[in-house]
Amino acid sequence: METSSSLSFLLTIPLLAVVISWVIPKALQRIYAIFGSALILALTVYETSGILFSSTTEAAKAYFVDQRLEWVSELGLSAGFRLDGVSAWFLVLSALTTLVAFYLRGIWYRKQPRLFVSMGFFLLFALNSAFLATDLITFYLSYEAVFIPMIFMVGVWGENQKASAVFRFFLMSFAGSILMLVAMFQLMSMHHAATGQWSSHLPDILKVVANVPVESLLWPGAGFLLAFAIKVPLVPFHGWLKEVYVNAPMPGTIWMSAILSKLGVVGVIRFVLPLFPAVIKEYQGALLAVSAVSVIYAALLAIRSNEGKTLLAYSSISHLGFVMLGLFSLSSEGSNAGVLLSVGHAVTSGMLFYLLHQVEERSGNLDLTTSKGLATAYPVLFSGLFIAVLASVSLPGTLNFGGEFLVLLNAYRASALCTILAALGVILGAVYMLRFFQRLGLGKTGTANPVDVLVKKDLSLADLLMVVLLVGIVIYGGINPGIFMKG
Amino acid sequence: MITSMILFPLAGFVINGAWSLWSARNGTRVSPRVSGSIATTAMVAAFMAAIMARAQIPATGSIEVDCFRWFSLGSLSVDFKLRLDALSSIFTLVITGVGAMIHLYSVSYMEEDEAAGKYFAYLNLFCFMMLNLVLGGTLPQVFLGWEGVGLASYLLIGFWYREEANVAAGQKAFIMNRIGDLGFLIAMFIGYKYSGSLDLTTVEKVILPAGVGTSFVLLIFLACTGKSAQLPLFTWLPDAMAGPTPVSALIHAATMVTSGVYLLARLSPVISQSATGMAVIAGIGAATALITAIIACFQRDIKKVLAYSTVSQLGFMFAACGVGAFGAGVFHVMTHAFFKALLFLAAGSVIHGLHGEQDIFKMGGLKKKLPVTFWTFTAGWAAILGLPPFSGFFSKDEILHQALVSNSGSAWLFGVLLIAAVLTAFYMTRLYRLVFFGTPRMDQAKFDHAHESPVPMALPLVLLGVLSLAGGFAGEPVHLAHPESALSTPTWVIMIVSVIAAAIGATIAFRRYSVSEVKAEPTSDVFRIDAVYSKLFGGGLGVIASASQWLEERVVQGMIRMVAAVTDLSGNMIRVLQVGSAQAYLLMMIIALVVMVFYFMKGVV
Amino acid sequence: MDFPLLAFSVFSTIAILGSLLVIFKKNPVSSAFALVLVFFAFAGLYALLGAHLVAALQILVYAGAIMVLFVFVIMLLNQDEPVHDLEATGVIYRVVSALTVTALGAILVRAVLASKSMTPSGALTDEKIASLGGNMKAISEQLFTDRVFHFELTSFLLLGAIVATVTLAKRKSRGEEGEV
Amino acid sequence: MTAFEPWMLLVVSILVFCIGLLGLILRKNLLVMLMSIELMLNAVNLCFVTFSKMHQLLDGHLTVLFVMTVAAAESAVGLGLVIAMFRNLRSVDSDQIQLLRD
Repeated sequence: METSSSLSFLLTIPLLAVVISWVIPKALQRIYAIFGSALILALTVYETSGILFSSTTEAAKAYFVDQRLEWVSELGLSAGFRLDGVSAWFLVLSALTTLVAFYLRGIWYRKQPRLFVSMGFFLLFALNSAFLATDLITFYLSYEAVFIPMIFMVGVWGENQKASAVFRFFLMSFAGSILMLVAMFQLMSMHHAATGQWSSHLPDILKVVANVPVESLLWPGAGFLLAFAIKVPLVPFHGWLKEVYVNAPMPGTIWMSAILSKLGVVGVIRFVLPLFPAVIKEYQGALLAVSAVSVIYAALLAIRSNEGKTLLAYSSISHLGFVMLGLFSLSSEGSNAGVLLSVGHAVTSGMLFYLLHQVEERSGNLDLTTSKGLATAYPVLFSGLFIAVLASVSLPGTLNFGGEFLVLLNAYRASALCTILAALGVILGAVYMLRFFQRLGLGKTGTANPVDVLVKKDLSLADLLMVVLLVGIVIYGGINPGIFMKG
Repeated sequence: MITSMILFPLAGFVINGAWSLWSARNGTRVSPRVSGSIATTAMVAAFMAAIMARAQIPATGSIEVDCFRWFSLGSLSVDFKLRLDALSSIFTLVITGVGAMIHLYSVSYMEEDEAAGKYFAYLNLFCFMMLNLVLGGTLPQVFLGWEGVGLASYLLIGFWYREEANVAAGQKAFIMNRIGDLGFLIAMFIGYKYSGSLDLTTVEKVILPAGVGTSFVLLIFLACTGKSAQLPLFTWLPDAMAGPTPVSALIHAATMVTSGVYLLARLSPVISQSATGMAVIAGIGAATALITAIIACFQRDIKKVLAYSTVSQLGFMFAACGVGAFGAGVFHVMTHAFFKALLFLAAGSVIHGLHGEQDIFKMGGLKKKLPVTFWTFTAGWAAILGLPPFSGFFSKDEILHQALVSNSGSAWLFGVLLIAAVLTAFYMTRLYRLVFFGTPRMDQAKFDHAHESPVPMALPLVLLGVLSLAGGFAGEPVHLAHPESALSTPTWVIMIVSVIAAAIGATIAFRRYSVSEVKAEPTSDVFRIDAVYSKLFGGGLGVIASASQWLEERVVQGMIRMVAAVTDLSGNMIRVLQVGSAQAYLLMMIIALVVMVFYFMKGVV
Repeated sequence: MDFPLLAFSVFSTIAILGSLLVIFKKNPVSSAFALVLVFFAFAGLYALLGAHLVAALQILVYAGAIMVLFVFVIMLLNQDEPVHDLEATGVIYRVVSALTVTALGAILVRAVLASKSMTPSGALTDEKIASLGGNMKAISEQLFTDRVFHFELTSFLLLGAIVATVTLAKRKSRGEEGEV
Repeated sequence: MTAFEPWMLLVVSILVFCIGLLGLILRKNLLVMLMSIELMLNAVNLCFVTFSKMHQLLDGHLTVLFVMTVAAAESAVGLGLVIAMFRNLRSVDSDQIQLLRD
C-alpha cells in the first residue's frame, strides 16, 4: 500500500536534483543529468508501480493517493495533490521526456551547462506538481512555473529569432493563463458565496459548482478552455507554436512537444470536464469541430512545410487535435483514449525530435526542399526514424494506433461528421510524414549535399540504446495499450 | 498450429531484420543465400503449418485461438485472436504456398543485391501481416494486417529507394491505400455502433438499418478499392511495378490485392443485406475489369501489362462478389494467385534473362532461349485466357455464369465482363506473341546473352505451372451463400461462349502481331486517369494547403501581431505612471488602499 | 473640565501642531525641534494612560537618543538652512496627496467612531497592576519570562544595525569622494 | 462636557499618522522623510498603548518597547544611508536617487 509520502517524495526529488546540479562540475553535467533523470524515472515508476501495472482500473484504484497540505487556511489556500491513473502516467512521461532531452548532445552542454541541467530538473518539478495538483492555486502556480525554464531554454540556447519566439510564447501563454486565473477566482468566490469559506481545493469546489446554474459557469469554463486551447494548442490559438518550436533548442522542443502540450490535456481532464460538464455538453459540437479542424488544418500546414522541425511542429498540433477530440467526446472511454494517445504522441514526438537532431547533426540543416538520400549513409538512424514515422502515422501495432482508433471510435458516437473530418487527417498524416522521411532519407545521395555530410558516423551505441528503449515502448504499447488507460 | 503459422514469418522477419540492421551498422553485408534460406524456411514451415491446420478444421465452423487481450475500454474489448475456417484456410494456403515459392525464387533473383537481407525481412513481414489479415478474429486485427501489408508493400515498392520514382510509387500506393483505410476505419465505427462489438463473429451477424447498411457496404468497398486497386483508386498498382518482380508477383498479384475480396467474402452476410451496395460493387468491378483491360492493350512494359491485367482480373472477382457469388470470387482469387504469380515470375525470369529489359517491343523469339520460362508461361497464358482444362477456365466461367444468372446479375454485366474477357485474351496473346515468338527485336549481343534462369527460379515456375494447369479441378474452395438464380441458362452454354470469346481475342492478337516487321506501339495512358488524378487531387490538395498557409500567415499570425500591438500600447500607457519616484509609488499604493477599503468594507465603515 | 481631559487637550494639540510643523518647516533643524516637541507631547499622553514606563522610555530613547542622532546628522551634513523641496512638486500632486491622506484618515476615524468602546479581553485593570507592584514591574516580568526570546532577538537586530551603520557611514580610506 | 476616554487618543494617533504619511509623500528631503517615518511610528505606538489600556492587557506596552528598538535601529541605518548618499551625490534629495529609473 502506498503512503502519502510517495507524493512528497516524487515532488522533492527533482528539486533535490536542481540543488545538486549546482555543485556538479561543468564537465560532468551531462553524465549527472542523464543518470539523475534515469534514476528519477526509475523511482517514479517504482513509486507508481501499483497503478501502472495493475491489470484493471479497479485494481489500480487501491493505489490512488490524495494529499492536502494546509497553507493559509483562512483564505482557503492549500496545496492539493492527487496521484491517480492519469497523473501516474504523466509523471512517468515527464521523467522519460526529461531523460530523452538530457540525452541529446549539443550547445547546451557547452554554454552554461549548469543552468541547463538545473532548469531541466526544475521543469520536471514544475510539471510533476502541475500533473498532480488538485488545487486550483497549486495548479496555477505550477502551470506558470513551467514557463521559467522554458523561457530560459529558448532565450539562452535558442536559434536565430529567439527574442521574438520568447515574446510570442510568453504573450500567448500568459494571456491564456491570466484568464484561467480570473476563472479560478470566480470559482473560489462561488465557493465562498455558497459556504462562507474560502477554498481552492477541487473537491470542495466541485461540490459547490454542482448547484450553480450553467449560465454563470460559462465564463469560468471559457477561461479554462482558452488557457488550455492555447497550451495544447488548438487551431486558431496555435500561432505561437511554430516559431517557438523552431527557435527552441532541440531539448526544449522535445519538452514542449512531448510533455508541455499535455499540461493542457491534463488540465481538461482534471478541471474542465469535471467542473463544467453542462457547459461542455452545451458546446460539444463546436468543441469537436474545433478539434477536427485542428487536425486537418495543421496537417495541411505540415504538408506545406519545407523544414523538418516546422513540419513536426505542425504534426504535433494535428495529433493533439485527435486527443482533444477524444476528450470532448465526453465519455470516460474517450478521455482514456485521449490519455493513451497523449502517451503515444509524447513518446513518438520525443523520438522523432531526438532522431531529427541526429539528422541535423549529420547533415547540417533540415531543409526538405531537396532530397538528401541520407538513409544510405546512416541506415540505423533512418531505420529508427522510419519506425518513429510509422508510429506517428499510427500504424496498427504501434502505440499511437490504439489511441487514435479508440478516440475516433468514441468520437464517432458523439459526432459522425467531425470524426470523419478528423479521420481525413489520417490520410494527410501519411502524406506529410512520408514526404518528410523521403526528403531526408531517400532518393539519390549527394545530389544536394556536400560530400562530407555522408561520412559521419551512424548512430552511436548510446544513442541506439535510447532509440531501442523508445521503440520498445512504442511496440509494447501497440500490443498492450490497456496499460495506459487507468483513468 | 495456427499460431505457429504466423510466428514463423515473424521470426524470419526479426532475424533477418536484426541481422541486416546490425551488418549495415558495421558496414558488412548480409549473405543473400543465408538470409534467403532463413526466410524461405520460415515460409515453408508456415506452409506446413497451414496444411496441418487445414486438416483440423471441422466440417462446418472454425477453430479459434485466443492469444491475448489486445485492448479493452468500457464495454469494448478486443482480443488478439486467430480464427481459421474454410475461407481463411484457402487464403493461408495460397499465401504460404505461393509465398514460399516466391521466396525460393527470390533467393536467386536477389542474389546480387547488396540489401538482400532487408528484402527478405520485408517479404517475411509482408507474409506475417497478410496472415494476420486473413486469420484475424476481430476487425482491428484485420485492420492491423490490412495496414501492415500496405506498409510492406510501400517498403518493397520503394525497395531501391535511391531512385526517386520508386519512392514516389511507394508513397502513392501507401497514400491511396490510406484513403481506402479511412473507409475501413469508419465502417468499423459503424459496425461497433450497431453490434456493440468488433468481433468478426458478431459483426458478421449484425443486421444494419437500410441506409446505414448501404453506407457500411460502400465504406468497406472503399477500403477494398484502395487495397485491391479498383476503379477510383487503382492507379497505384501499375506504378507499384517499380518494386522487384517477385514482389509484384507475391504482393501485387497473388495475395495483398486480393484481400479486398477476402474482406467482402468474410463480411458477406452483412454485405448481402444492401442491394444498392452490391450493385455498386458489381458495377465498379465490371467497369474496372473492362477499362483496365483496354489500358492493358496499350502498354509496352511487360510488368505494366501484367499489372493492368491484375486489376482487370480483380474486377472480375469484385463483379462476382457484387452479384452475390462470393464463392466464385474466392475461387478466382485462388486460381488467379497461381497463374498470375506464375506469369509475373516468368516475366521476372525474362527480365532477368535479358538483364533488365522490360519493353515487349524489344523482345521476341525467346521461345528457344528460355524453354522452361516459355512452357510455364504458356500454362499461365492458357489459364488466364480460360482455356479448358486450365484453372482459370473454371473460375472465370463460374463468374460469367453467375453474372448472368444470379438475381442481381444482368445481361449488361455479363456483356461487359465478356468483352473484358475478349480483351484479356487479346492483350495476353499480344504479350505472349511479342515476347516469345517472331524475330528478336533487340541487339544481337543481348539476345545471345539471354539465358535460362537457375534452378531455384525455375522450380517455382514449374510448380506454379502445374497448379495453373490443375488448380481448377479443386473446385470452388468455400461454400459461401450462393445467390439465387433468376435464369436457368445451363452452364455448358456459358462455357462455350467464354471459350469462343477467348479464342476470338487470341486469334486477333496472333494475326495482328504475326507480321514479320512488328511496328512498335507507343505506350498510351488511354483514359489519362493518372493525369486527371494528379491534377484533381494533387492540385486540389495543393490549393487547399496554400489556402491554409495563407490563412496561417495572414490571419493567425496577424492575430498574434495584434495581441502584441495591444500589449505594447497598454505598456506605453502604463509607463506614464512609472515616474520613477518612490514617493509617487507610495501615493499610488495608498490610493489603491483607500479604494480597496472603500470597496470591500462598504458595510463596515 | 477635569484634569485628564485638560491634559489630553493640551498634549494632543501640541502633538498635532508639532507634527504639522515637522513636515511643513523648510529648515530641517526646525523640523527636528518640532519633532522633539511632538515626542514630549506623546510622553505626556502615555503618562495620561498610566503607561509610565513607556512614557519614560519615550523621552529617553526618542527625545534623547534618536533626536540627538538626527540633529547630529543635520549638522554634519550642513543642512541647517531652508530647503524648497516642497515647492518642487506639482500642485496636482500635492492636492491629490492631501485628498488621499484625508480620505484615509476619514476612513480610520470613522472606524474608530464606530467602535468606541470594546469589551476588555484581559483583566489587568489599573488596580491589578498596582497590586502587582506597578506598571514597570508587571511589564518587566512579562518581558523577561514570556517574551525573553523576542527580547534576545532584538539584541541581534541592534547588533546588525550597528554593523550596517558603521559599514555605511565609514569613510573610505582612499578616494576623493571620502570627504564630508 | 464629556470626560476623557481612551478612544480619543486613537483619533489623535490617526491624525499624527496621516500627517506623517503626508510628509513622507510630499517632502523630498530625506531627513524630513525619516522624521515623518518617526512620526508614523510614534502614532502607532500610541495606538498600541491605548489599545492595551482598553483591553486591560500589557502586551501593547511590550510591543511598544520592541517598536522603539526597531525605530532606533531603523533611524541609525537610515541616517547612515543618508550620509553615504550625501557623500556620493552631494545631496539629500530623494529624487536624485534614480539609478533604476528606465
